[in-house]
This record gives sequence, C-alpha cells and structure tokens, in this order.
Amino acid sequence: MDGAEGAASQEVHHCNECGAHSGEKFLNPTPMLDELEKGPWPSFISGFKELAERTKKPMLRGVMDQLEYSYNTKMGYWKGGLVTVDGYGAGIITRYSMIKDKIPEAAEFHTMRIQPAPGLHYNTAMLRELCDIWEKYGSGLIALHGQTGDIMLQGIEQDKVQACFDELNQAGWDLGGAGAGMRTAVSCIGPGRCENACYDNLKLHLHALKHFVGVLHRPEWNYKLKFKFSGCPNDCTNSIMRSDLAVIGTWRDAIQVDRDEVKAWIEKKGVDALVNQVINHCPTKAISLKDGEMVIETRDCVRCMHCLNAMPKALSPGKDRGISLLMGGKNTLKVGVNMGSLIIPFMKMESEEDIEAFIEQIEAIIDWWDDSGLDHERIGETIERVGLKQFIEGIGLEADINMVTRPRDNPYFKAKY
Amino acid sequence: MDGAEGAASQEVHHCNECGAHSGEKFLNPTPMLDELEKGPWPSFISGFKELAERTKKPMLRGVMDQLEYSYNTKMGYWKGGLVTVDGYGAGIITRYSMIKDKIPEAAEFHTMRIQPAPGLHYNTAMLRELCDIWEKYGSGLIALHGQTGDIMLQGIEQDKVQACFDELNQAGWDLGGAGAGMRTAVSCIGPGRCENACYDNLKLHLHALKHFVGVLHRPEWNYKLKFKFSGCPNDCTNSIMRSDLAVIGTWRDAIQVDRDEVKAWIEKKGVDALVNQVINHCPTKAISLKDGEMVIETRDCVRCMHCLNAMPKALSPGKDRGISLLMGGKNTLKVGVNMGSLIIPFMKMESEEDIEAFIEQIEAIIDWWDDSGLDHERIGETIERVGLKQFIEGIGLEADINMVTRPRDNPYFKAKY
Amino acid sequence: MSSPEKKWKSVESGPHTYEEALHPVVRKNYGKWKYHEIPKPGVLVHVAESGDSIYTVRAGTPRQDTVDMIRRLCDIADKYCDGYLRFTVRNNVEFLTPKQENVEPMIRELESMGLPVGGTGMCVSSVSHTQGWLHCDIPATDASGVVKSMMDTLYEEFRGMQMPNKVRLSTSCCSINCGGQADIAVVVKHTRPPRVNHDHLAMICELPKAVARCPVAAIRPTVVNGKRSLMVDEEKCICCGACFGACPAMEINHPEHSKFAIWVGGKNSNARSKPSTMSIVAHNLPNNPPRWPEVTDAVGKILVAYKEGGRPWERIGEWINRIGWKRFFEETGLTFDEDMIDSYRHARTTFNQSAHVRF
Amino acid sequence: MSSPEKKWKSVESGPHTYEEALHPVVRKNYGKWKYHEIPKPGVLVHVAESGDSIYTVRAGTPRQDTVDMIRRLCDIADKYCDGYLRFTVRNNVEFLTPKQENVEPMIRELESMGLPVGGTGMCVSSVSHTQGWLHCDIPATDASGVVKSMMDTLYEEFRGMQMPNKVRLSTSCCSINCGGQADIAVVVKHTRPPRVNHDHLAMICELPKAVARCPVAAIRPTVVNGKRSLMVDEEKCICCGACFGACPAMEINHPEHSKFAIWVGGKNSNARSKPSTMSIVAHNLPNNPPRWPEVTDAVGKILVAYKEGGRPWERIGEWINRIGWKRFFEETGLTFDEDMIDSYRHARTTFNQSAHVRF
Ligand code: SRM
Ligand code: SRM
Ligand code: SRM
Ligand code: SRM
Ligand code: SF4
Ligand code: SF4
Ligand code: SF4
Ligand code: SF4
Ligand code: SF4
Ligand code: SF4
Ligand code: SF4
Ligand code: SF4
Repeated sequence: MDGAEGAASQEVHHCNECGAHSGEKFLNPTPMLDELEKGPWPSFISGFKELAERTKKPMLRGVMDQLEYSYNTKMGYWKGGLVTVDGYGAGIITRYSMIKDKIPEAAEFHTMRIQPAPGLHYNTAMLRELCDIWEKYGSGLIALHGQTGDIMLQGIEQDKVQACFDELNQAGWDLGGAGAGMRTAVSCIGPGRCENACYDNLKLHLHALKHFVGVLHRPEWNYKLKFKFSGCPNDCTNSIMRSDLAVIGTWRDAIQVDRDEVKAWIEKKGVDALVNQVINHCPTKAISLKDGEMVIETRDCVRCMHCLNAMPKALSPGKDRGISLLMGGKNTLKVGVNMGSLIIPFMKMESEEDIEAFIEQIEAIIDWWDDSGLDHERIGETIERVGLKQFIEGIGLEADINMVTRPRDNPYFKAKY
Repeated sequence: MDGAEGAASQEVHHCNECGAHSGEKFLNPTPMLDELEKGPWPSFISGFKELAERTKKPMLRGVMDQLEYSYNTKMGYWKGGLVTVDGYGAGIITRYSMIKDKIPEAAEFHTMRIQPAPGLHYNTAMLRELCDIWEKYGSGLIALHGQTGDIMLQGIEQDKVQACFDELNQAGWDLGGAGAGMRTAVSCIGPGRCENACYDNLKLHLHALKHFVGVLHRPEWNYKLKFKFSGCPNDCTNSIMRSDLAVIGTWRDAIQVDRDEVKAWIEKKGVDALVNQVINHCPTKAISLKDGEMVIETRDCVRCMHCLNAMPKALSPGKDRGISLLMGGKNTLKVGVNMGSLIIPFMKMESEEDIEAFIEQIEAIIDWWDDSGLDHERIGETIERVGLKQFIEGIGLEADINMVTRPRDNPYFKAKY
Repeated sequence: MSSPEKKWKSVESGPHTYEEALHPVVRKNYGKWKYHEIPKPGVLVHVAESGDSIYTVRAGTPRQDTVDMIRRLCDIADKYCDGYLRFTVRNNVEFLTPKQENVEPMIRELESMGLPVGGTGMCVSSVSHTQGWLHCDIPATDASGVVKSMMDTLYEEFRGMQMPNKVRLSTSCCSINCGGQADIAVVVKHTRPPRVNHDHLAMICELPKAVARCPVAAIRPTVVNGKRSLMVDEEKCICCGACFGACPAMEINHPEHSKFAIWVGGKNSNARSKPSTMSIVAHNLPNNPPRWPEVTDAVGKILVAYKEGGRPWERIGEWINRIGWKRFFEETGLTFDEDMIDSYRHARTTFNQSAHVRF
Repeated sequence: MSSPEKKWKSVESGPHTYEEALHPVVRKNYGKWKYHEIPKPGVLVHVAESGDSIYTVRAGTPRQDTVDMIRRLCDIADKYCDGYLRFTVRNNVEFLTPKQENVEPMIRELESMGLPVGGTGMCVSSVSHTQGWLHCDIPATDASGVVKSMMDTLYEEFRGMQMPNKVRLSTSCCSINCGGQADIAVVVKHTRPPRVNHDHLAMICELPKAVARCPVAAIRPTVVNGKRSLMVDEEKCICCGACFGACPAMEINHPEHSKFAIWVGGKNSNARSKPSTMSIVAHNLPNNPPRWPEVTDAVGKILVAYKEGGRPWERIGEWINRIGWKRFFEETGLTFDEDMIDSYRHARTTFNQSAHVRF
C-alpha cells in the first residue's frame, strides 16, 4: 500500500467522542466530499449528510470520514469477512474498516443484499416498511439497485444482522445471492408495461429463483451463476453481457404488420426515413422497399427488433412466442469480457409444463458444470475451455447452426471414425 | 500403414525388363488412371501417356505404375531425401519410392523448382529451350506452375541433377526455394497489362528476390518466408492468404473519376444497377447517390477496389500510389489459417531509393524474426505469439489504427508507469 | 451464529412477489400492450389492447439513496400514482399512472426535489456503476463520485433526447468492471503489477488460490524471511488485479499507478448489429478526486463528436464502425497508441487482415 | 556433391528476367493501361492510354503438363502472338496479341487441341491444386485426379460467365492445404490419430522435432521393445497430421480413415468485404478414386444453389453472409453437424454471441 500515505494531502479531523449536540453540526468537515454537492445532478453526498444529520447515527459519520480519507489518500480501506444469518451461507457482504484505529465509528459496515420483486416493482407500503425496518437496525443507506439487481441495504453491524433479517423476512423479503452459488436475478418490466414482451419473464423469474433458492442461500458451486430475464432481444437487462443464463423472449413466425399503421408512419415521416432509418438498418437485408411500402422476408429476419423499435405502432413480434437461452455472459475478469452465446434457439414458455421443462434443462446444465468446471470458473469459461460441442453433447442438445456465426475454419477435430 | 494392403483391389502387372518394342504399348495397363482420360477437361493422364509413349522413358512408366498402385491402395509411396546442386542447399524436392522393389523404374523422381520471370511471362524461345534441356535430363513432365510460383520440372534422377541445372543456369534459369529460407515469389501481371496496377510489382519482385537469393538457395531461418506481389487490393496473387510478406499496391488520394464515363455507364446500365451493384456494395458506405450520379467521400474509402472493378472505364486508382505491406499469411498447419495483416499502411514505390528503403525494412523484419522466432514458426505465428505491439516496436514502426480492426476490448496490458 | 432467543423461522422465499406491486391498470392489461410513445423527455405512454393507457414519468436518482429519499419517492407515488412505483435497471425511478393530468404536476414536483426528469429515448441515461471506496474491498477509486461529476456535465443530455440513439454509460472502480459494457465506460486501469505485502500475506493468504487465480501464471511461490510467500513475475503480469481479489496482500491499488481508461462502443441490445464489447480509447488518465476533470473531459469529447456525427439509431459503436476508428480518433481528439493493440487471448482476431486502409 | 568435371560456375540470378518475355506492345504501354473489357468468355481486351489494345485469349491446362504440351502452346504463341505467352496464377495459359483478327482462329485452334477457352470474369476458373500421390511424401489422395473429375463436370462453367461472381476452387491432398483458401475447397481430412510405426520411428525420427510439432502436445516420448519411441494421446490428438510432416513414422494416412471435407466461403480479394477464411460444410466424404463422385456431387450442389441465389458481385461467402448459414445448408442439402462447431484456438469468436436467430 506504498504511496498511499504520501499521496494523502490532508489528514481528516476526527471527533470520536462527540455525540449529537444540538445546533452544532453532527458531521465532521468533509471538504473533498462537499465538492460533490455542487452541480445539478442529485448528490449522494447531500443525501448521506441529510440522513446523518437527522438520525445522528455514528456509523454514518464514520463512513463519511473514511470516504473523505479515501478521497484524500486515493485508497480504499475496507476488508472482507464472513457474516451470515441463521441457516444461510451468503447474502451479507461483510466489511470491516482497515483504519478503525483512526476512524472507529465505521469499524463495521456490512451490506445486506435483498431480492426485490421481479421487474423492480413496488408499492409504497412495501417500500416504507422496508425503510422502517432498515432505519431501525441499519444505517438508513439504500442502493436501488445493485447491478445484479439487489436492494442493497448498506451499513449494519454484525450483532444486528439477524434481528434485522428476521423482521425483513417476516415482511416478505429474503436475502439475495453472493459467493459461488445462484445469484439474484433481474427482469425487465416485460408484460408489466412493454408491448415487446414475448413471454412472462416476471413469472419465470419468480419460479426459477424460488426453485434455486437453496443454492442461492448456501453457495456450493464452482463460482457464481446469474440469471437475467429480458422480454425481447432489445435485452433491457443487458443479460447477454451480464449473465451466465440469459433468457430472452423471441418469436418464430412472421412479424405482425399493421398495414395501415405502416402507411401512416410513411405518410408522416416519408419514404426517405423508411429507407434510411428502417430498411437500411436491418442487419440481414430482410426488408425491401416495394411500391413505396415495406416487405419483410421472414426467413431472412433474425429478430433483432430494430424495425419494431422504429415503428412500434405498426410492427409487433409474431404470435408463436417463446424464449432463447444464451449462456456464458460475464464481464472482464481473467478471460476478458464474454458475451453470452445462443445455446437454445427456442423454447415455448407458456404453460407450467414449459416452465418445468425449462428448469429441468437448467438443472442439467448446472449438473454438467458441476462435473466439468474448475474452481472460480464461470460457466462460459468452462464451455470455452471444454468446447461448445462437448457442452451441448454433455447436456443432450442437438447442434444447431444458430449457435455459431459460421462453421469452423480449421480442420482440427476428430470426428467419429 | 495398416489397411493399405487390404484396400488394394488389384495388383499392377510389372514389366520391368521390357523396353520399347515397336507396335507394342510401352506402358503397362493403368485401368484406374485411364478413367481420368474421360470427360472434356484436358487430361493430365493423356498427356503423361503421350509423353511416355513418345520418349519411352522408363521413369515415366514407373511413375504411372506407382500412381496406378496408389489409386488402388489409396496410399502414397514417396519418401523424402536430400539432393542439391553445387553450393546450394535447397531447390530440389527429393523423392524416392517406398515400393521400388515392386516398381523399380520410379525409384527416383525428384523435382527441380525453377524460378520463372515475375508475372509468369515467357517468350517461346525461352520456353522451348527449357523444354529441350528438361527432356534431355529429366522425365519431360512440367507443372506450370506450382502454387508458390515455381516452374516444377518433375522427375529426374540424382546423378543428372547437376548437369541439368548447369545447362538451365546457363540459359538464365535459377533454382527456386524450399526449406527454411526465402521462397520463390509470385507477381500478378501488374503493369504488364492491368490498369489497376499501383506500382511496378514485376520490378520490385525481381529486385527483392535477387537481393535475397542467398538465403533462398541456402536456407538458414526458422522456417520458410514467402513474398507475393499484387498490383492492387484485388490481390490476384492471393498474397494475403498465402504469403508471409504480401506487397499490395494501393493509393492515398481520391479515386480518379471520369465523369463522362460514369454517365455513360449509368445510361447503359441504369440507376438501379448503380445502386445495387456499386453503391450498396461499398463496404464503408463511402459512395452516395446524388442527383442520379455517384459521389465518393474519399476519407471513407478503404481502397477495396469494388467500385473500380464494377466501372473500369470510369474509375481508376488515385495518383498518389504506393504499396501496403501485410504480413503473416499462411495456410492451415498447426495454428489454422492466418490471413496476413496490415503492418505498413503505405510506402511509396517509385524510385530506386524507395525499393532500397523497402528492402531495408524487410531486412529489419527478418532480423527481428531471426531473434524472436522459434523453430518451424512462420513469422505470422511469431507475431501472434510475441504480440503485434512488441513486433512493431521491435522493427521500429509507429502504431497505426489501420493495423487493427478495433482497439482492444480487455484491459490486460502493462503500460509504461 | 444461531441465537437462542430467535422466534422467527426464516422463510426462504426468494424474490419478493410482484403481483401486489403492480398498478391495477398494469395488472388488468398485463401482457396486452399494443404500443408506446414518448410524448416528451422523461414521459412514456403505453397503450394497451383494451384501449387503456398508462403514463410513466422517469427521473434520475443518485442510486446511493437513503430512507429519506425513498420515503419522498413514496410520497410522490402515493400522491400521483395510487401508491405504485418502480425502478429501472439503470437506477432511475418510474412513476406509473393512468391519469395523464398527473404527469405535469409530478414532473414539477420531482424537479423541485432536485430529481431530473428524463432518461428516455435517445438520451444519456443514468450511469450504471459500482461501490468504490464507499463499500468495496478492492476498489481503486470511488464510482459514485465519478458518476456525480460526469452527470453534472451531462445533465441536459439526460433531460433531453438529442442524441442519435440511446447512450448508456458505466463506471467501475476496478478492472473487473461490475458496471458492465456500455456505449462509454469509465473504468479503473491498473498500470503496475501488484506489490506483495509479505507480512500480511503470511497471515491471510491461501497461497494456491492466489496462484491459480492469475490468468497468465505470473505468480510463483517463494520464501521471504523464512516464511512462505508469493512473488510476481513482472514481465508476465498484465495488471489485471485478479490476484488481489483472491488475496488482499497482492496490493495492486496505488493512488498514482491506478489510472482510468475510457472505453467506447459497448452495446448489449441485439437491435441492428449484434451486441459488442467495448474498445479502449484513452488510458493513463489520473485518478483525480473529488471531480475527476480529465475523465469528464474525455467523455465529453466523445459525446460531442457522436452527437454531431451519428445518424439516427446509430449507437456509438455503430457510428464508429461506419466512420472508422481513424476518424473517431481524429474527431474526438483522442490518441490511438500501441497499448491499445490487443495482445490478449484472441488478439489475432483484431488484426486488420485485409488491405482495407484509411488515410 | 561437387563434381570434378564441372565447368560452369552457377550464377545465382534468382527469378528469370521479364523484359524479353513481354510482347512489344506490352513493353510500349507498360504501366499505362486505361481499362479492360471482356468481349466474350476467355477473351480480354486491355486498352492503353496510347490507344493501343492488346487481346488476351485464356485457356485451361492440366497444370501437370509435359514438354509436348508446352511446345504445342509455343506453336500457338509463335503463330498468333509473335512468340509471347504467359500463365496465370491459376494455371491457365494466356496468349496476348494486338491483332484482334487472331482471336477467333486462336480460340478454334486451342479448343481443337482440347484446351477449353474461358476462365475469365464471372466463371469457375481452373482449380489451384497440389501434388498428391504423384509426387508428395505426405498425401492422402491425388489432387490432380480430383481436379480432373471435378472440372469435367464444370467444363461449361469454365467456358461461360454465368456465375454471380468469380468462383475459385482449390483441392489439397492433406490438411496443410497447399492449394489454399477458395470459394470452394476440397481438402483431405484425417479422421483418426496417427498410428506410430515404432520400428520405422526408431530408425528415422528426430524425436524432439516430432514432439514439438504437435500443436496440442499430444505426443509423448515412450519406450517400445526397449527402443525409444513416441506415443499419441488419442484423446488430445486433433488429427492435424503435423507430426507426419516431421516424422514419416507417425502414420496418419489411411485409405479409409483419410476422408474429404468440403469448405466454402474463402475469399482472398479485398473487394467489398475483407478477405475471409473458409468454413467446413461437409466432411467424412470417402476418398474414392479414380473419379471421387461424392466430392464432385457436393461441389455441384453448392454451385447450383449459388448460381441460382447469388446477386451480382456476391462471392460465395458474401452470398452466404446475406442469406445466412441456415439457408445455405437448406438450399444445398448439406447437413450441419456438431463437429463443424469450432473448437480450436479462437473458437469463442465464432459463437453466436447474440440473440440473432433464424428459424
Ligand atoms: C455491489 C456490486 C456493484 C454495485 O455497486 O452494484 C458488485 C460488487 C462487487 N462485485 Fe461484482 N458487483 C455487482 C455486480 C456485478 C456485475 C453486474 C451484474 O451482476 O449484472 C458484474 C458483471 C457481470 C458478471 O457477473 O460477470 C460483476 C462482476 C464481478 C466479478 C467478475 C466476475 C467475472 O467472472 O468476470 C467479481 C470478482 C469475483 O467474483 O471474484 C465481482 C466481485 C464483486 C465484489 C464481491 C468484490 C469482491 O470480490 O469482494 C464486490 C463487492 C462490493 C461490495 O462491497 O458490495 N463482481 N459484479 C453489484 C452487486 C449488487 C447486487 O447484488 O445487486
Ligand atoms: C508443390 C506444392 C504444391 C503444388 O503442387 O503446387 C507444395 C508441395 C508441398 N508443400 Fe506446400 N506446396 C506448394 C505450395 C504451398 C502453398 C501455396 C503458396 O506458396 O502460395 C502453401 C500455403 C501458403 C503457406 O505458405 O502457408 C503451402 C503450405 C505448406 C505447408 C504449411 C505451411 C504452414 O505454415 O502452414 C507445408 C508444411 C511445412 O512446411 O512443413 C508445406 C509442405 C509441402 C511439402 C514440401 C510437403 C513436405 O513437407 O514434404 C510438399 C512437397 C510436395 C512435393 O513433393 O513437391 N506446404 N505450400 C507447392 C509449391 C510449388 C512451388 O514451389 O511453386
Ligand atoms: C425501463 C427499461 C427496462 C426496465 O425494466 O428497467 C427499459 C425500457 C424500455 N426500453 Fe430498453 N429499457 C431499459 C434498459 C435498457 C437497456 C439496459 C441498460 O440501459 O443498461 C438496454 C440495452 C442497452 C445496450 O444496448 O447497451 C435497452 C435497450 C433498448 C433498446 C435498443 C436500443 C438500441 O437501438 O440499441 C430499445 C429500442 C428503442 O429504444 O426503441 C429499448 C426500448 C425500450 C422501451 C421503448 C420498450 C417499450 O416499448 O416499453 C422502453 C422505454 C425506453 C425508453 O426509456 O426510451 N430498450 N434498454 C430500462 C430503462 C433504463 C433506464 O432507466 O435508462
Ligand atoms: C490473370 C490474373 C492475374 C495473373 O497475373 O495471373 C488475373 C487477372 C485479372 N483479375 Fe484477378 N486475376 C487472377 C487471379 C485472381 C485471384 C487469385 C486466384 O484466382 O487464385 C483473385 C483473388 C480471388 C479470391 O478472392 O479468392 C483475383 C481477384 C480479382 C478480382 C476481385 C474479385 C472479387 O470481386 O472478389 C477482380 C475484380 C474483377 O473481377 O473485376 C479481378 C480482376 C482482374 C482483372 C479484370 C484485372 C484487369 O483489369 O486486368 C484481370 C482479368 C480478370 C478476369 O480474368 O476476369 N481479380 N484475381 C489471374 C487469373 C487467374 C485465372 O486464371 O483464373
Ligand atoms: S427487453 Fe424487450 S420486453 Fe423487456 S422492456 Fe425491453 S423492450 Fe420491453
Ligand atoms: S427485426 Fe431486425 S432482422 Fe428482423 S426484419 Fe426487423 S430489422 Fe430486420
Ligand atoms: S492484383 Fe490488381 S493489378 Fe494485379 S492483376 Fe489483379 S487487378 Fe490487376
Ligand atoms: S474502392 Fe471500395 S471502399 Fe472505396 S469507394 Fe470504391 S467501393 Fe467504396
Ligand atoms: S468494479 Fe471492482 S472495485 Fe468496483 S465494486 Fe466491482 S469488484 Fe468492487
Ligand atoms: S495482477 Fe493479474 S496478471 Fe498480475 S500477478 Fe496478479 S493475477 Fe497475475
Ligand atoms: S497439400 Fe499436403 S499432401 Fe498435398 S502437396 Fe501440399 S503438403 Fe503435400
Ligand atoms: S496428428 Fe496433429 S494433433 Fe495428432 S499427434 Fe500428430 S501433430 Fe499431434
């Protein structure tokens, strides 16, 4: 950690003893952080300060002091640990301060990850109750939401964790994932508001995550496994990039075309716009201009969504809807970013049986990974290392040309002989 | 070699002793090969037979017998060896029969690789002289040309090689490459007939290959190194795929447009053809339709040649011409096919100094490869293993965005700190 | 861990259920939406097959919120939206109401609370970001602070819809990049191999784990002062920081040597072009709290060029693919350098294996 | 090697000089050509800035020629072309003359010799191919025979110009593929790991060379009958045949297990799209001399579909990129199988990392 001390331009003044004296500021000066109160965008620092001054929670003062110290020294000062609740092995991100001798008020600053409802929907009663419980036990800081989709209740001490959890759990909340297990999932708003939703992603999300709740709470795999559920290929949850199991709505038949609305669109925006903004953007030249109108060649369409996005009133997904499963998305660590790739081109997702078949498929996938994966190896890395062919054989799928952008360009394989 | 014997459907009849009896066929029956005399395409078998029957060279009969035997057993029966000429270490591909006990007439069947003139130009005097010398010492079989560009004189015995070479050499011919050294090069017809030629590739070919003639004859590198010289990016020598050093003509300024010829083209073929066959095929949308005519945005043009190919009378390369150097092309062995990649975006290639500068650059490249390469590692493999950045630093080039299709998508490098 | 006085037996329920969190009009038209329009920035209207409409007002939040802030959002939802609200995957809050007449008053109230209404359509939406010094155990910077600084300069881009297409930003406090691929991403880039804290390591490290974590096998066991420890082959090390995640004694963070890189062209949707990873276009930017002006400046340059040159629907990466990287660097004033040439596992696939060249 | 009676000291001259091999009209207009036209299949006319024209008549050859054949070509060149001729990079012979009136008689004479005139413009030109059983030391088949069989069926495609764009074919007798990437390539594909001929190996092999040659480290030293030898890990082996090139005792060729694969979409020009490598679309075709009907048949199917579906200027790979691989397999009747999924070094870059899907 050399360099850090040298880079510190000033030492923070600490007032460890002082409580909340009326009229006086509760917080210590944080001149660096105060710079982040300037400018029009809502300031998290102002929010923190408001909360601290109102609640006078010493942890908040400590956290502000430590953050100010980090801004000065350009180094972080949290280290991990292991805090859980009864019967669970994950869900709390444990943080102890490395400089608690300097700033004892922030000695502990654990985060409780809570799974929200699919689609991030709330009613105010739910949310107010959550806030109340959280203010009772924790710091009152909440991140809505973490990148994986959790409600992050940030700042609680170990001895309050169990009670806080019990109260939250009674109110219908459960912990989210962490460690080498199933993780919290995210869904786009889907059928809750969006005309593009090709399956009920909120429902599938709820079913799947309930099914895997055990390994979410008690991680036992090689590494984490994330689901994300997007209603259509616009992929508003970034599932392809951010999840091991990306479940994306799609359709098999022709795009539904409302001829009158197409005409209305062209009348309003002109043929040039049709050509430049719709036809020319189709990735597979599936759309052509015919007598001043558009014609879509269904077998050339790859369901990219663009034309539907550009003409939402006129075009909608086909009627034979379902999902595609993509696998292996993850960000940068070790192997570089890996976008998920198409494994199951299509599955129906309408009945309870469809959902069951889906979950069985996922179980088979996880079994394979459990057998074939290495420690700290995401499933996409395992597939790449072991081979896509071996993977699909392992889980009993047929090869489909949709899985790849092209057949191989080298002869380096051993076929059956 | 198991299986071969079993697969043999018939044994060839051998007539080792018989010479050329008039009226009788000189050759043994070759029923399999005879099948290749059927059909309209010119038959190499008919050619071989004609030559054998005329010259009565036993080697030809042996080779036909051995080939017939291969057709029956589906196995090859040549093995390598080492035959050279005085002072040379390469240029003869040595072949001894593995079944000379069965077919002794083809015990030896070496190939002499001969470098033709750049552009594969001949006058009949040169060619007839070549044929005469070859018939005198060798089998009379000639392949025009080998894939690397050699005249391949196929079928000579070791004890005739030196004399044959001496006579060829007196007539102006020299051996081509083989082994771990410089190889014979190929040039397209270039300025000899083609309106697209952006530099004098025949001249550069001659200069460069003369310069490296020592290491062509006495290989001493890690592996082979091939030049190919194409006059323009149409790359009629397939240099990008087939050569370590692909020298391709290009230009820096605007495409030359003959407005009248453009108009004539459009009048003849129509605006639809202009759009569908020219504008829509431009890879970078550099061409747009304006008032029924075409306009090229020079800075968007990547010199792909397509529009020039489609309208040869109307468009020609710009006037500021030179070469691009691409490196690392090779076919499939070990690492899979590697297309050459752009290393030097542009060099002038007009004066003697330009040629010298080019050769110096190539020397520097070879020096780097000599230091950095492994045994049996083509230069493209070395660049991939060591790193493109390390390579361009090693030979003293500046990084240029033209060298890559995109900047890296991972942060895994150590910058200076 | 189990406490004797515990009365409640945990219900492992997983995600919260959603039905009761949906506005009745949403429940009624669930899965039966016909189309949407964006009447103005920050406002969506979705029309159902039944003819019902639902209006959405979207506003930015700091993401690192407090119970006070959340309660204020609840107040708005109670007042205008029958008690329903939701959040987007980019930390924006959304208020859904069937009552068109509630839209304008709600906008006024949100803006007066300091929450910008916008983030819809062809705009710069909120930044997806990470924990940084506030909470993570391996960060080299503070994500929230960088985001706040950046969004101050992009405030009007959030509130308008003036871009060629959506612009997604992300910010991450280490190379792991929990923030994700985005049109423009600001990500910490380590420039110096980790220094091994041998004393610390002896106490805490599972040695084989740290060794195994290194993607380039740069870590070797060694002995220092008689204790088993690790050493880093600095020639091999690619400064990825993976070992630091496995063992805090592999100290990769440094106030000066942990820099910022700017990345562009990440795209996750399948619209038009396939999803694509982002490319590095600037690095060695200083980690300069509290306002990181160098970072904000570079991001600004890219957005100005894109706004000017992009065609409708072209995302940043698609715009660059059309105009070419050469022009991208010219028009943004950024500089391509040799470190930006890929050298990692699939580097060969990024070489320009053609004579296509731009001058 | 040096012989006492040697009188001639070699001149290491390298390539033959070319000036004396150029027709005087070519020499005069060298580098000053203006444009070309293709008046009919097999005939080109190039017009120089000076106004001069030169006519080219192109004809197919067997490539594996003889002095007799070459002398006949010289006769034609003497008769019609002032004694000049050349060969193309695809083994076609070209006769250049400024005299338009020589064109038709020359065509008649060539065709009557059995040499097809064609190979220009949007046609199937001659096959670039390799040595095979005729001369190479590692072949699993005979390239010239496959080529002859194939071109018999494509004769009229050589003599016409009916294709969407140029079609380049190649044929190779082992996976090394000296024949090169092409629109359609016919290449031997080994399917079984090499059997080690231990007796032979003990005599001839430089062991470390063979071990080093294997790209997947499947070869290990061993001892057989008391002699040092090599063994192949058949699980690892990818049947590339590289070891066989280093050591003839690594017997990979087999009359039944060395099969043919068909490849499509190789493109070497930079016109429009960048150069691209080819993709495998059929394998396990038998090595079936003397006429290889299965190979010829597969090639024919591809050409029929392309001729029917390609748009002007689309090369085979560009045509497939437009219609998609799914339709390619449908329209040619070939079958995609799991072995065609890349598993080699950059396999990941061929995965469909998108939701783009065709049904
Ligand atoms: C909190 C959160 C960032 C945020 O502010 O939102 C976060 C924070 C951490 N991430 Fe992350 N990641 C978070 C979402 C992500 C995402 C995005 C997503 O899930 O959609 C990714 C990229 C997608 C992916 O899964 O690859 C992500 C990729 C990683 C990785 C690299 C994984 C990889 O294989 O590439 C690690 C490293 C690891 O697991 O060892 C990591 C590790 C971490 C750790 C646990 C660092 C560590 O090893 O101690 C961070 C804990 C911070 C803290 O103190 O809370 N985090 N992390 C996000 C989780 C909140 C939530 O539960 O909702
Ligand atoms: C004769 C020829 C095929 C033909 O019929 O035309 C040929 C024949 C052989 N090639 Fe080749 N290659 C021939 C052009 C090529 C080409 C094409 C080119 O040069 O444009 C290539 C692909 C481009 C490239 O260089 O990669 C080619 C890639 C190889 C390779 C694989 C190199 C690689 O790194 O991928 C080998 C294997 C090796 O060198 O160990 C090889 C090895 C061989 C050997 C020497 C096999 C061996 O190791 O004994 C063959 C000798 C055959 C013989 O008996 O004459 N040949 N070889 C071509 C040379 C004729 C000439 O000199 O003109
Ligand atoms: C609310 C939200 C989903 C959610 O459940 O939270 C959402 C909602 C909608 N998205 Fe999205 N998208 C949302 C995140 C995303 C993301 C993920 C992200 O932002 O991190 C993506 C992928 C981004 C990427 O590619 O990197 C995304 C890619 C799209 C696209 C494709 C854009 C493109 O051309 O590439 C569309 C189509 C469009 O814009 O018409 C789209 C369209 C839509 C529509 C129009 C769908 C509809 O008919 O209702 C919704 C309103 C869009 C708007 O705000 O302009 N949505 N959308 C997310 C709002 C984020 C925010 O607050 O800014
Ligand atoms: C004679 C020859 C060069 C030589 O010195 O030998 C040659 C000559 C010409 N080529 Fe070529 N090309 C020749 C091999 C090639 C090759 C290499 C090959 O065939 O192995 C290529 C790359 C093939 C590839 O991409 O795999 C090649 C790609 C082109 C192209 C680009 C085609 C495309 O659209 O991709 C053009 C442009 C065109 O066709 O107008 C072209 C154009 C031409 C022109 C029109 C150039 C000119 O203006 O004179 C010449 C007559 C073409 C014709 O026959 O239709 N030439 N041309 C070669 C004749 C081969 C043959 O006998 O069939
Ligand atoms: S992913 Fe599709 S269904 Fe889901 S919100 Fe986005 S556009 Fe709608
Ligand atoms: S959804 Fe995409 S691929 Fe399909 S027709 Fe529309 S733009 Fe083309
Ligand atoms: S490469 Fe270019 S210059 Fe050479 S023959 Fe082909 S088209 Fe002409
Ligand atoms: S040469 Fe190619 S890139 Fe340039 S304008 Fe013509 S078609 Fe476009
Ligand atoms: S990006 Fe790195 S430092 Fe930031 S939260 Fe994620 S793991 Fe922690
Ligand atoms: S920073 Fe990365 S490359 Fe360097 S030693 Fe650590 S794990 Fe290995
Ligand atoms: S392809 Fe293989 S077998 Fe055929 S000539 Fe080349 S090296 Fe020999
Ligand atoms: S065939 Fe290739 S992979 Fe198999 S042992 Fe030989 S060199 Fe190795």
